[in-house]
Amino acid sequence: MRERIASHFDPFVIPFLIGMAFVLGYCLIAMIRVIAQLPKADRKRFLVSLITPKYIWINIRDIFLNCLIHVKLWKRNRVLGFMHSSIAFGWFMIILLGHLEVMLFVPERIHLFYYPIFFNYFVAETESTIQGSLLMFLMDFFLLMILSGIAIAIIKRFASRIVGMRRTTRLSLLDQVGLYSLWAIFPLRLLAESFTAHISGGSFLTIPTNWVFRQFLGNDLNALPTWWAYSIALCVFMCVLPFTRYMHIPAEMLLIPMRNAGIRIRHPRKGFALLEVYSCPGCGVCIDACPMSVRKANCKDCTVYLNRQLRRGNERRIEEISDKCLLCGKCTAVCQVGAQGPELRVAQRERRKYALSPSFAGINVRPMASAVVNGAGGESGGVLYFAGCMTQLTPSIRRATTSLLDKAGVRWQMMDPDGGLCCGRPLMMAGRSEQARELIAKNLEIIRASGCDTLLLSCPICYRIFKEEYALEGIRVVHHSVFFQELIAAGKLQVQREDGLKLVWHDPCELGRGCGIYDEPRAALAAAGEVIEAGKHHAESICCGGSLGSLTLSFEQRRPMVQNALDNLTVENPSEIVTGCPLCLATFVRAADRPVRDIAEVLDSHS
Amino acid sequence: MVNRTPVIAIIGAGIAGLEAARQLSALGYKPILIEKAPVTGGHVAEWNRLFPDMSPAADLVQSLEAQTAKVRTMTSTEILSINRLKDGYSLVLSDGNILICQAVLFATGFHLFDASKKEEYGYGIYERVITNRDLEQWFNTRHDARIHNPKAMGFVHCVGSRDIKAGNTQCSKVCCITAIKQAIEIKEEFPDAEVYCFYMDLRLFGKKYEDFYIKAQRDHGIHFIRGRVSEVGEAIDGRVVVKAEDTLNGKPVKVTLDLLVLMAGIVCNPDAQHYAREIGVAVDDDGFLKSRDNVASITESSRPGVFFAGACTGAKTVPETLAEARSAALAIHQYLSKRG
Amino acid sequence: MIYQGKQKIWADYQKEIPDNHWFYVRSCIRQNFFPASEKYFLKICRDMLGRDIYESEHHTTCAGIAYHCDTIPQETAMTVVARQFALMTEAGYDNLVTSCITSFGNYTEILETWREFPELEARIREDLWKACRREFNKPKYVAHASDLMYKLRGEIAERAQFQLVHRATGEPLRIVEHIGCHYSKMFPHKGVGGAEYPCVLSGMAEAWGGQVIDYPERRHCCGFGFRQYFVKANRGYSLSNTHKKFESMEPYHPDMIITNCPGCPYFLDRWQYVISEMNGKTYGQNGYGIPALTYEELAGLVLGVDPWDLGLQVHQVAVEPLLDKIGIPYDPARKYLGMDEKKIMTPGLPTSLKCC
Amino acid sequence: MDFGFKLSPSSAVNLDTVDHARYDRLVRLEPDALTCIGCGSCSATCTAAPWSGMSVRKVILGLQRGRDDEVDAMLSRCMLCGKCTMVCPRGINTRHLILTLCRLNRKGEVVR
Repeated sequence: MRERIASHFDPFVIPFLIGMAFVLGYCLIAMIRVIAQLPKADRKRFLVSLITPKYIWINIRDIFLNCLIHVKLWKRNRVLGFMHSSIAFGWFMIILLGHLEVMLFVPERIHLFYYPIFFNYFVAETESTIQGSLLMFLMDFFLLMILSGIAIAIIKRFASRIVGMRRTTRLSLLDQVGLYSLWAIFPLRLLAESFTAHISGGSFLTIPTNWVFRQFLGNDLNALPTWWAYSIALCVFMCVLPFTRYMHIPAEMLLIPMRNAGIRIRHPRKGFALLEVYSCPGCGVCIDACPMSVRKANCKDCTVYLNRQLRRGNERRIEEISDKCLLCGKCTAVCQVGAQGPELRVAQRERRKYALSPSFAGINVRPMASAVVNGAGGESGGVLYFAGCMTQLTPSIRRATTSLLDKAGVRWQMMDPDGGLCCGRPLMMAGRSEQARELIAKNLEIIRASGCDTLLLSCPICYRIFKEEYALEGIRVVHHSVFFQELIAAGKLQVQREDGLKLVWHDPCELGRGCGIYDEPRAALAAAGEVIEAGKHHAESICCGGSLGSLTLSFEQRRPMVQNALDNLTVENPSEIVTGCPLCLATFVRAADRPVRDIAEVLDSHS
Repeated sequence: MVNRTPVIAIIGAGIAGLEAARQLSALGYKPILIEKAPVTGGHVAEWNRLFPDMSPAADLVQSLEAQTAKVRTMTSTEILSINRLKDGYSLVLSDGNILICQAVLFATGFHLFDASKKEEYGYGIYERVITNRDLEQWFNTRHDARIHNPKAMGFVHCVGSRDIKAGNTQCSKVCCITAIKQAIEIKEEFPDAEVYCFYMDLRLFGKKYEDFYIKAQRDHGIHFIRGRVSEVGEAIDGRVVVKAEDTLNGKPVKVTLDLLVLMAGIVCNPDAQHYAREIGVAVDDDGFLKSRDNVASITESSRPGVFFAGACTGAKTVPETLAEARSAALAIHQYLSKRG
Repeated sequence: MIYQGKQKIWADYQKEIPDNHWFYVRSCIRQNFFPASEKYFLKICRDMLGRDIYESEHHTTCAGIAYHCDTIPQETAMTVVARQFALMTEAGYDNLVTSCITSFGNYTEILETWREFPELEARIREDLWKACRREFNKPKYVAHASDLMYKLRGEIAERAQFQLVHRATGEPLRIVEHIGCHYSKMFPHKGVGGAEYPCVLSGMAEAWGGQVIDYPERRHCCGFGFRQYFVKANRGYSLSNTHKKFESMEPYHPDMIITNCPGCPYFLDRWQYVISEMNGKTYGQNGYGIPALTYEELAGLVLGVDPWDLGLQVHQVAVEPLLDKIGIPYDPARKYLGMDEKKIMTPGLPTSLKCC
Repeated sequence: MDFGFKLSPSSAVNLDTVDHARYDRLVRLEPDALTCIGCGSCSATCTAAPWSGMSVRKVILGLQRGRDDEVDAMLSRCMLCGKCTMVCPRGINTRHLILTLCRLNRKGEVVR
C-alpha cells in the first residue's frame, strides 16, 4: 500500500472535477427550484415527509429498488432489467467501493473528491492482503457487470428487437453525446486500470488485460493518456447530463420521495410536472405500450416525446401531443419512473386559454331533483342509478342493468330517466375542470335530494369522477360490475353458467387503470361462463380507441386502434367480448367480428 | 314475313338508340336509326364530361358511333306521321320515304326544361343567368362572354323539376349530381370563386355520387344551402341578386353572384308524346311514355311491337340508359322470334 | 338585362281589354290620399279620349280591406262584390274597371273561386237575393283602371304635351314602376305582362318617353300590408319594407316612382318623410325625395294638366324638381290654394327631407 | 321624432357582407366541419340540448351566416360529453370542433 503521487494530484482529474462541480451545482439548483415551485401546502407536506421515519424508509427502499435495481424493468423485460441494473448498480458499487478503499487505505484523503474515482492511479494496492484482493476482485467484478450492460445497450441501440423492444426512441444530438460518452466511460476505465494494474494491482479482469497490453504496449507512459481519457469521458457525460435524458438519474431520486409524499401535478410546467419531465429516462417503453402507436405516425405522440417537447418548449408539438392522447393511462402503467402521461397532458390542456367558456350555473335542476325525491317516495336509502350520457346511446345496458336490479329485488330509481346532466369527466379530460366543477355541483344537488345510500354507475367514465371528485360522504359509489358481483356472491342474483361460453373481459381504461377494478367483473362473469384473458389485460389492457380522452383523433385515425384492441381481445378466441363501458361497447360493436356486450347484458341473459 | 329479315325502326340516335342498334346488329338484325338532328349522339354529345369518373362524353358517343357505323342511319330526318298496320307500323319520313317496320323502338330521349318558364329566375332576361347546358357547352368550347373569372357563383337545383307550377312534379334525377359535378369543375377552374348550391333535397343515389358531394364540400368548400331560390334580381352592376330561404337556419338569405346556373330539369320529348298518341301508345301522367309495367317490363309499351329505351320513359342516367337499350334490344329480339 | 327576353314574356301575358263601355268602381282610400287621381282618370277617358265610363253612386267598398285584414269571411266579401256586379248589370254594363288594385284582386279572386266552386256562386246569388233582392251577371271583363290606361297609352302619347325626358339633357327620365301586389301576383295571367315583369306601368312610362329601371327589390311590397300598417305595433315592419325598396333603388337614382295601387304611392311617398326623420336619409337629389305618383297623375302631367289641379301638392315629397326636369310650368303661389282660390293651410316642413 | 315605431333590422342574411372570419378559421383548423350535411343527429342526441338549445349543426351553420351571438350562446352550454361525435354520420370530430371554436375570438383569432 503506497501512495504513488506525492502531490496527491494530477492534472487529468481536472475535467472530472469540472464535470462533477457542474452537475452537482446544476442538480442542486434544479432541486431547489422544483421544491420552490411547489404550492405551499405541497412543499410543506414534502419537507415533512423527508423527516418522517416511515417515509425515510420507504424512500430509501424505493430509490434503491427503482433507481439502482430497476425492479419494474426486471418484471417487464429481463434483458433490459439486467442492462439497466448492471450499469446503475454496478456503477453505484464502483463508486461505493472506491470510497471504501479510500477510507480503508488513505482515510486522510477522503476530502479529495477524485480520489475514490481514480484510486488506482493515486494508490498502489497490493493484492496480497485479503482485504486488498477482495476489493480489487469486487472492483473488477462490478466493472465487468457494467461492461456487459453497456454491451447490451449497444446491441439494443442498433437492434432493439433483440432485446424485446419493437421500437425505441430516436435520440436527439445531445442525447447521443451523452450516450456515447456513457458508453465510453467504462471501457476507458478498464483501459486505464489495465494499464495501471501491474503497478497498482488488479484482479481477474484488469491483470489479464494488463498482461495483454504489455505484450505490445510495454510502456508505463500509456497509462496516463487513458486516465485522461477516462476523466474526460466522465466530464463530458456529466456536463451534458442536465441536457439529456440522463437527467432522469438525479431527477428520479427526487421524484420518488415527492411521489411518496403524495404530491400531484398542479401546474403544467412547474414543480412536480417539471420533475416528472426530467425524470423521464427516454427509454421508450411507452411507445410500444401506447395504443396509438399502431399508426406509425402516432409513435411521436407518446409520453416520452411529450416529455422531450416539454423540455424543449416546442408549444406546437406539446399541444398536438397533449390533445391527441386517449388518456388511457397505459404509459403510466408501464413506465419505469411512473411518469403520469395522462395527468401531464390534462395539465397542458388546463393551461389553454379560451375566448369562450361554458357556464352551467344557470341550469335549473329543481325538476330533476324533485323527480328523484318523488321517486324515492319518502323513503331514504336505496340505489340511485345514473346511466349517464353514453349509456343513452347504448340503451341495452340500461335495460339490462335495471332488469338485474329488479331480479335482485333491489330498491332503485333512475337519476336520469329522461337524460340528465353530464358527470363532468369529459370536461375534466378536456382540461376544463373549472366548468366540470359547476356540473358536479348541479349533479350533487340531485343526488343529495334523492336520499339514496348507493350511487350506481354503468359507465366507468362517470364512475371515476363520482368517486374522485364528488363529495358523496355517506353514499357508496359503485360500478355496476362490482355491484352485480356482490349480488351474485350474496346469492341475491342467480346466474346460470353456460357451458362452452368463453368470455373475454375488456378492462375499460377508466375502470381498470383508472379505478383499479379488475377482479370483480371477472368474478361476476365467471358465474356465467368461462373467463379467458386477452393478450394484454389488467393494467396492461389496450384502450378500445374510442376514448373521450383524445380530443383530436378522428374517427378514421381511431379505426386501426380499435382493430388492434379487438385483435388483442380475441387472441384466445372468445365467443363473446364483454366490457363494462358504454363507450367501449359502442366502439367495439362497430368493428368486432363477434358479439360484444356489456357485463350487465351478459348477466341479465343468464339470470 | 317469314324468312324475311324484320325491319326495326329506332326513333332517335342518342346513346339509347345507338346502343340498341349496336345490340340488335349483334343479334343479326338490321335496325334503322332515324334522327331528327343532323348528327347522332343526342344530348350526351353536347355534354363535356360524365360523372362519376369524369370520362369525356365524346369518348362514349364516338365509341357507340364507331360500333354502329354499319347501321343504316338517317340523320336530319323527321317522322311526319306514324301509323299502325296489321302486323307492324309505317313511318312517313320527311325525306318522302315510307318505312314499314315490324318493331319500333322509342329512343326519343328527353327535353331539357325551358328555364325561361321559371320567370322569377330571369333566364333569357338577366345576362348572368345561364343553364346547366350552357355551362356544359362552355366546358366544351370555353367560349361564353358571360363566364369571365366569376368571384361568386350559384347553382339552382330543381329548375322545372318537382314543381307543380312548372308542370313537372317528377325528380329529374341527374341534376343534383350534375350540379355538384359542374360546381367542382368550376372550382377547379376558378378556385377563388365562392360557389353556392341551392337545393331542395340532395338526391345523390348513384355509385360514387356521395363521394362527389363530400369532395365538393371538403376539398372545394362549396356552400350548400337548403332552400329553393325564390327570386333573382339584377343589381346595378349586372350581377344577379339571389334570394332564398336558408331553411336549415330558418332565415332568408340574399347573395350577389356573378353567375347563376339553373339546373334545368328533364321533361319528355314532345315529339315522342306526339308519335305515341298517333299509334295509341299511352303517355303517363308524368308526361313520359307509359311502360307496360314500371317494374318488370319498363322497355315494353302496352302495344305489341313498340318498345322504349332511355329517357322517353323518365329521367335516366347514362348507365341506366345504356342498360335499358340493351334490355330493349333483347325484348325486341324475343318479340320478333316469337312472331317467327 | 336582355330587353328581348322581357318582350318574349310580355307576349305570353297579354290580356284582352275591351276598348270602351266600362262600369267604374272607385277605391275606398284613394279619394283621401290622392283625390284628383280618380277624377282625372274619368276626365281623361271620358273627356279627352271619348270613352264611355259609367259610375254608380250606389257602389260601396268591395270589402277587400276587411277581407285582407281578416275581419270578415270571404263569403261576406263575395256578397258585397255580388251587389257591385248587380249594380253593373242593372246599369247595363259587362265590363268592370276598378280603381283599386286590391279591389281588382278581390274581384278576380272571387270570380276564380266561383269558377272552381260553382256551388259557392249559387249560394252567394241566393244570399244577395235574400239581402237586397238583386240579381247579377258576372262581368265579361274585369280590368284595373291602369289596364285601361295602358290600353290607351298610345292615344295619350299622341296628345301628349310633355315627354318624360329630361329637358336639359334630352335623356329619358329614370322611372321606377311599382305594381300593387294584388294586381297579378295572385293570378299572373290576369295582369298585363304577368307577375314577374308586369308591363302595365312600364308600357305607359315607355310610351310617354321615360325609361323604366329595374332594381333588385322591384317585386317587393310597398309595405302597406293592411295589418302591418293598421296596427301601430306592426307599423315598423311596414316602414322597414318600404325602406328596403328605397335602399335597393337608391343606386339607380330614379327621377320618379309610378304606381297603380291606392296604398303604394301613399306609403312610398309618406314613408320617405318618416325615414328621413328617423335616420336623416333622403333618396332624391339634393336632399329631396323621389316623387311617387299615380299613373293617372302621370298621364295628367303628360297631357298638360296643371300640377296643382292634379293634386300633386298633397304629396309629401315635393314634385317641383321633377316638374322642372320635364319642363312643366307651374305657379308656386297656387300650390296651396283651394278650389275657390283661397289659401288652404301650408304644411310644416320636415327636419331632413327637403320640400319646396 | 318619435313615431311610436322603428325601422326593424332585416332578418335576412346577406351573404355578400356577412362576416364569417371565425368560420373560415375554423374550417382551416377543422376541415371536417365543411362536410356537415345538417342532418341534426348531433342536436338530437345532445345532452345539453333539452335545456339550452345547443346544436352543433346550428353552430356550424350560424357561423357561416354571421350569427355569432347565437353560436356563442349555444357553445357556452356544451358539456363536451362527446355524444355528438359518436353519432355524426360524416365522422366529424364535433367535440374538438367545439373546443377549437371556444378558442377563437369573434375575429377568428386563436386566443393565447
